[in-house]
Amino acid sequence: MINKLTKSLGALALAAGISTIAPQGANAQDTVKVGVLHSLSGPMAISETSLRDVLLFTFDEINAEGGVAGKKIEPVIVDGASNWPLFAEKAKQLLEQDKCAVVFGCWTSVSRKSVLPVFEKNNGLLFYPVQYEGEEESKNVFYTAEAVNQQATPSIDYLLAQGKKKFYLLGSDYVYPQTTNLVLLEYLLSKGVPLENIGGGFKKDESGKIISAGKYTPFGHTDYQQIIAEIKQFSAGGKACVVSTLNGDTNVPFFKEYAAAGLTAEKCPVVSFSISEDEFRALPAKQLVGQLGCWTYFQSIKTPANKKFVDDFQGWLKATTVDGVKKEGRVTCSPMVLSYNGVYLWKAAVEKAGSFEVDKVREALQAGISFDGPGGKVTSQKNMHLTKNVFIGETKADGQFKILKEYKNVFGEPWLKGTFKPKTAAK
Amino acid sequence: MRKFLCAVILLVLCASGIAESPKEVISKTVLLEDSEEQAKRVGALSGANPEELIALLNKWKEGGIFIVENADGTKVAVTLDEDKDAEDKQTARRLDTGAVFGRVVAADITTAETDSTLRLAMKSVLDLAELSSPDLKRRLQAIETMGSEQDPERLPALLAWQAKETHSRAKRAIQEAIALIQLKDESDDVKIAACKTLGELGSIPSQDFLKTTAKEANEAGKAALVTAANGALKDIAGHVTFVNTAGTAFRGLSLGSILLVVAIGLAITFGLMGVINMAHGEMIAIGAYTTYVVQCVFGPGLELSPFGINIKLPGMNATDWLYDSYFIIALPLSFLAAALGGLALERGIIRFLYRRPLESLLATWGVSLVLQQLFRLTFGANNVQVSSPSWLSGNWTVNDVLFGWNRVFVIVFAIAIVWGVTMLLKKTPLGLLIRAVMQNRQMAACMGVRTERVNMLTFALGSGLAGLAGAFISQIGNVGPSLGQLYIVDSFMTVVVGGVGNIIGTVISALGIGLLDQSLQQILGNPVLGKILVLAGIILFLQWKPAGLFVTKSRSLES
Amino acid sequence: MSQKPFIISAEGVNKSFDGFQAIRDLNFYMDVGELRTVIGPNGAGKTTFLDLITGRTKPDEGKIEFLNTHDVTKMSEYEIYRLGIGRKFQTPTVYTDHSVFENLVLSLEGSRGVFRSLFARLNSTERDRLDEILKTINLGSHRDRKAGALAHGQKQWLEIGMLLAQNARLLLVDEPAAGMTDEETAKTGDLLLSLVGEKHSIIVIEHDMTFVRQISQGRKVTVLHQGHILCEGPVDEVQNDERVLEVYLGRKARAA
Amino acid sequence: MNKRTKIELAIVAVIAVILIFVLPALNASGAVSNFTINVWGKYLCYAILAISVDLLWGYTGLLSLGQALFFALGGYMMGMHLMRMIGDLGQYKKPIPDFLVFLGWEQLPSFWVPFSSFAFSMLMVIVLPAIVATAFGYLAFRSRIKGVYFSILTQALTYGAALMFFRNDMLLGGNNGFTDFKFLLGADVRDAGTQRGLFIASAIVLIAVYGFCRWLTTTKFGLVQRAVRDSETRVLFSGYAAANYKLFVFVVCSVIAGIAGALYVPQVGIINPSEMQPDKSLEIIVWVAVGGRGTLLGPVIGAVAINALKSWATRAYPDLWLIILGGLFILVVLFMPKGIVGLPAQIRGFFAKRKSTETPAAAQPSPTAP
Repeated sequence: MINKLTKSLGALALAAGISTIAPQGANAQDTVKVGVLHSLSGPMAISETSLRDVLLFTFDEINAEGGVAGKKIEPVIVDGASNWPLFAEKAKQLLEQDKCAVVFGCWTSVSRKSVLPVFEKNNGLLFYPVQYEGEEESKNVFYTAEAVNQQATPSIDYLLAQGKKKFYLLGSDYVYPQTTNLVLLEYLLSKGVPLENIGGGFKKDESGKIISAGKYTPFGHTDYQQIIAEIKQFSAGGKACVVSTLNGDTNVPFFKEYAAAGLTAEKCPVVSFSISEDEFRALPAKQLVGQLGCWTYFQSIKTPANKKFVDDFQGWLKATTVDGVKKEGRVTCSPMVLSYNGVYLWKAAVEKAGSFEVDKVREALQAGISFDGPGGKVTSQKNMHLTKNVFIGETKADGQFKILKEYKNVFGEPWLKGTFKPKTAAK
Repeated sequence: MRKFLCAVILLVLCASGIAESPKEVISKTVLLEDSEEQAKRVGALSGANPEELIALLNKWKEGGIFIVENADGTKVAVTLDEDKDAEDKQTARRLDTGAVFGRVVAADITTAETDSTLRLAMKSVLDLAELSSPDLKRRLQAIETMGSEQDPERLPALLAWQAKETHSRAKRAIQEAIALIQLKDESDDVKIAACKTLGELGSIPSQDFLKTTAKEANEAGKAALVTAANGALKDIAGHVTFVNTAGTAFRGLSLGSILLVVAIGLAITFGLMGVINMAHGEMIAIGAYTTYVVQCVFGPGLELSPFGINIKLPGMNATDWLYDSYFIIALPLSFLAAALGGLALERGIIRFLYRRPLESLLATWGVSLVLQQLFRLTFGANNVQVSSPSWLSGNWTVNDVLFGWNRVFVIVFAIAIVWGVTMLLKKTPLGLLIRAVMQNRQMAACMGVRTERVNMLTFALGSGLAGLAGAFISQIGNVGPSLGQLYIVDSFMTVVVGGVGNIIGTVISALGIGLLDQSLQQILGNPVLGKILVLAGIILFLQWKPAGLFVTKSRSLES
Repeated sequence: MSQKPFIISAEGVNKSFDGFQAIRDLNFYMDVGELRTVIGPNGAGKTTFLDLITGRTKPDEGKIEFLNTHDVTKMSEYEIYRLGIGRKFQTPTVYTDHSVFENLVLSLEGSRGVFRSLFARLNSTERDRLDEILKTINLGSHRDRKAGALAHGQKQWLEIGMLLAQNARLLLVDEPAAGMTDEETAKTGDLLLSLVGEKHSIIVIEHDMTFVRQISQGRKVTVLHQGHILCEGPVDEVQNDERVLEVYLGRKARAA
Repeated sequence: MNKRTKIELAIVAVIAVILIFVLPALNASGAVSNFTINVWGKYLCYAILAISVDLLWGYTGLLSLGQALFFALGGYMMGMHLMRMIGDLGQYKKPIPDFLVFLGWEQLPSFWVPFSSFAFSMLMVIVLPAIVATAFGYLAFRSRIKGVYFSILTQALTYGAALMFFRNDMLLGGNNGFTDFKFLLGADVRDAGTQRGLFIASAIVLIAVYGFCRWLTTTKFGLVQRAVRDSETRVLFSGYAAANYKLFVFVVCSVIAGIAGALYVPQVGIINPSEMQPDKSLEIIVWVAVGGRGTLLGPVIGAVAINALKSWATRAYPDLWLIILGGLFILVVLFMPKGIVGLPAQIRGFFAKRKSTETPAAAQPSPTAP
């Protein structure tokens, strides 16, 4: 046992040694450095490691076909360790020391906010792939991520079409759910849903203006009894649904309690914006069947492009020798595909601009570049966001989503707050 | 346009095939691509033989109907027999005729899927059929749905069934449903009577409908109806207050029990032995992971690769009651696993630090970091899935107050553990030794007690109890590498408030904190604020009683 | 009794621990300038009595007054100390990680305030006084040694030295002779006798009857038994008291 | 002043010269990269924080798990000022911080207003941690909560505070906290020159805090402080109100931590509630324990060494980092109670013990705080 352990430790040390030496051996002339900035340790590693994997896969795929504008991609991988100041430090390192032409990374909004000044200062370029709250636009960040109108509002459209009349807003207490719910509140009101049919509670300021809508629980919350009891009463009259922006971990106690209280997807479906196929792996699938999700990609999309992507990625996983890549039970999900799309968009932009210079690449991106990705065609917009297809899916016992509805070519709009006017106000 | 034509043709087909049995209709419907059309057809099925229909639709819903392709490309709906042979071939039977279609493997067939639109349609058909179901739960659900849809067409069916119904809960539900439908009646008198009935029933689901009724009546200037509806709403609000109060009490009790279960191990290691074990949370995690492993062994097996060492655990592929019983096996095993972990920890580190409690805090924090990372390397950084056995996932609803089985179980479980620990400490020779050593180590040593061994066993006991807690927590929350961190602060608080070295104190403090937390949540409507107030309350409480609820008095004055 | 206030007086004091009655209805009066020896068998409540005076334990009922004006049962340990009540513990309790000299500095009379302590510097008079005390307790050559490294007897002396440095009005001395040689014991006795007077009153708790006789010639001795005063009087009288013989000396005599 | 102190002071003087003059000069001339200066600036803030923990734990025996809270509070006060200095250059181009615009505020909430003043903000960096520490310390010490109870209670305090700051209703940015700083005293925060200035400021504060603590330990206060650590009960019988002494140290340390936080925030560019979680406090304690508690150089060495190790290990062995840290900690507690600083003495002791077996107790770790 101990022998084995020391052996594998030795192997690890060796592997690490090689990986640090290797880049120096390559000729700097025909490579371009690309930064990968994700948490490989700490609580966020659960989600972010998958993005690192898919990025490495994409780099290999591109390099096998000749690289970007004739140069091979040389990834510089750093660990943000779920520590926000460290993210800023690592971003500095990638831009100032390694002089990366572009960086792919970040998951949480706070990590993005933390590195933003660094990118602006050094005029770097960050591709950000995870659904977010919007209300931000920087010339140094390209948001392949879903904006609120590419996830939350289409879900509401779908639920309204299904005859739902009451909406319970629930989320983890941080900026993405707070923003999304405020936008949704405005959106629901604009669709004629009365305030008393929106559950979860409101907070008003002194002037009576609503400044927060929905129920919030802290990270790592474990006790959902009270909230479930509230939902149970809320949904007693039927035609109700729950709009959940709960973050990864807390979904387990939430859904376990939900099922235990006898609430079902038929009676009162839950649409979750933070559960993709990857997160789904850790949830009790049986208790979730029929609940809804909304993303701009599902692994179950039946197109040749997606099939190729999924197969190639699984093939790469089997073949790869990169340390720390889990090979079994892997799935693909929206943030992964958006990372993948990001790399290809960047490649196309570089080739169009004929330069790796950030300003020129940005110009090319803003002019509009399309890429046929696994989730269909995506097109870059002037506001550094992406036009893409939106899918509503419902969960199945095997951890995949059955696609119920597709909205084609939805424009990514980061500034939504205040854009929806209540229906009654028009009277 | 083309779609519309299709629909018309299909409708005509449907209408012409009146003589078709549900089996035949479903066989055809299954093959359709358009789920809205499917829904329409299924919706038309009502009135047919209910038992057969229920069985068929449920089979479809649960993925028991499959589609195979004939050689000519036409598709046929089939069911499968449970007769898998060595080549994984099964007999497929035509759904419409029951005739054998042939032997197929999984690759040949696709499951006939359902989506929410279709399931909604199925549900309404099933509801009607299920009104006569012998199963109370199904019957209740059907009644509830009918009420909430307020469809006057359903009224005769309900009234007819009301006379036949014998079960009290179902009777109440029917009364409620009828009243709800009557809210849509044309006569105001009927409406007022319905309001009264709903108010008397304390019907929570009817609140929204009553509000609508009151609003409409107000607009129409019907004062009597407005009064009746508002009166009913007031009655219901009173009932809701009762439900919330009772519910809060129960939830507080269950949260308290969870706190108790996670803290009782700590009450022993910290309370009796004075060891600050920051790795207590990780002992809980060991228990939870053990439960996971046992579950996997009962199910499909498990493959782990920590440090590149491959470990393969074969699975039993058990189903039904045998699979559900995995939890019974997991309980003692998780106790043992965590106890062994505790034993190793005590022998390896803690025994050197008995006289340096602050340092035991630090060293065990180091242990906690190492263990968390080991979990991560062994089981992956993701949470693992632990499913609840069916006998833990359900609930009793008494007078609208919800009693989840898992919650009832944790309360019973907590009582059992406290009883067990008390008995162990009071009635067994080991308990006597433990108490002797904890009260006066030197004295006990002088009297020939092997204090080293008692320490070891006591610590193992405390850790084992944490393991048991972990097994339980796997049923209500996440199982992941940082599981323990979620509970460590709470556990310490519970023990400190209860008074160190006192099991009864821990019990009372756990229940007190649980009730306080749930009450504050109910009152403030904000879980975070509630938690912060509880923490502040604890700090202030310790001002009043620095040594906790129950002080273990002693004459030894030097701390 | 005279108009002069008692240096310490206890009235109706009771204290029990978990049902064990350590002090029972205790009444105790002591004049200023007295040297009182308290004897009694193990568990008689002698140390508890000192604990009650110094605020280490609070009585269940009764009051203990210092100079008839301050009820110490309502005060905390350090406030009582600041009244001028010093104590030497049964087992020598010194600051083991501090040097001998630092131990004395910590005990030196003067302000105990936080902010004063930041800028306090020893003046030459104080330095001389500490050197004098070092000489008295025979630890001059150990001045910079850590107190924890001293022998048991030396620690006893150091603690006595700390009492001296404090210059307390009332000294409570718990078994000073334990662990000392006969010669040292005698010297301790002499030291205590030289101190006693208007400025210093002393309560000594002791087992060693030789030592008791040495310091209590012609003075009052109090015998405690089961938390209660059994009798009081000059040492010879007490030693011949029937009750005392029975509960204490008598038993001891039989054992011998 | 004995020989050891002299050596230590000489070392400190050399370090001071290097930190305050040599490194910044090298940076200005381009020999040392901005990145390095920035990272080291962060380490220096950690070192200041570590000294504050050591003053509490190593010198007074108070194992506080709340130092991360005070560090973050100081950081938040600085952060509020920096947020005000963004002006209308935020995402919304409004004169108030973005997240307030987002929450529907059109005007600055009243408690934000004075933070436009640098002087006021700096005052709050000191005053707020002091107020919180005084209130909590007063309650805790008055009811004689000590030892591990104190640790657990401070952990609860930190945990509660973190939960509070995570809430958006606090109007302090919730989980995202404060980022996107632009100006400090008119200079661009992201500018290399400003960062160098902050580095120098951190170095000066570190040396000053070191000097202050060194002085403090030589006063009579220092004597009482150590006495409290070794035997709190005895101190009461020497007439000292131990609670007051503890409270004073607790407050002083909270202020030092607050200042460290205030220096830290503009250098890393973000402050959010994850800085004040109990785990962070424990991490600081690791630095101190590894460096050597009860000394003033130890925490500095520990803070720098562990963080440098972290930077390296999270890159080279991301999977094993926590195991390394945890293992290191266990080993230090069990075998190196005096940390790195005490290692030479321990080795000497070990060999001395080998040579002369007649004094087996010589190399034993000295009595440690209860």
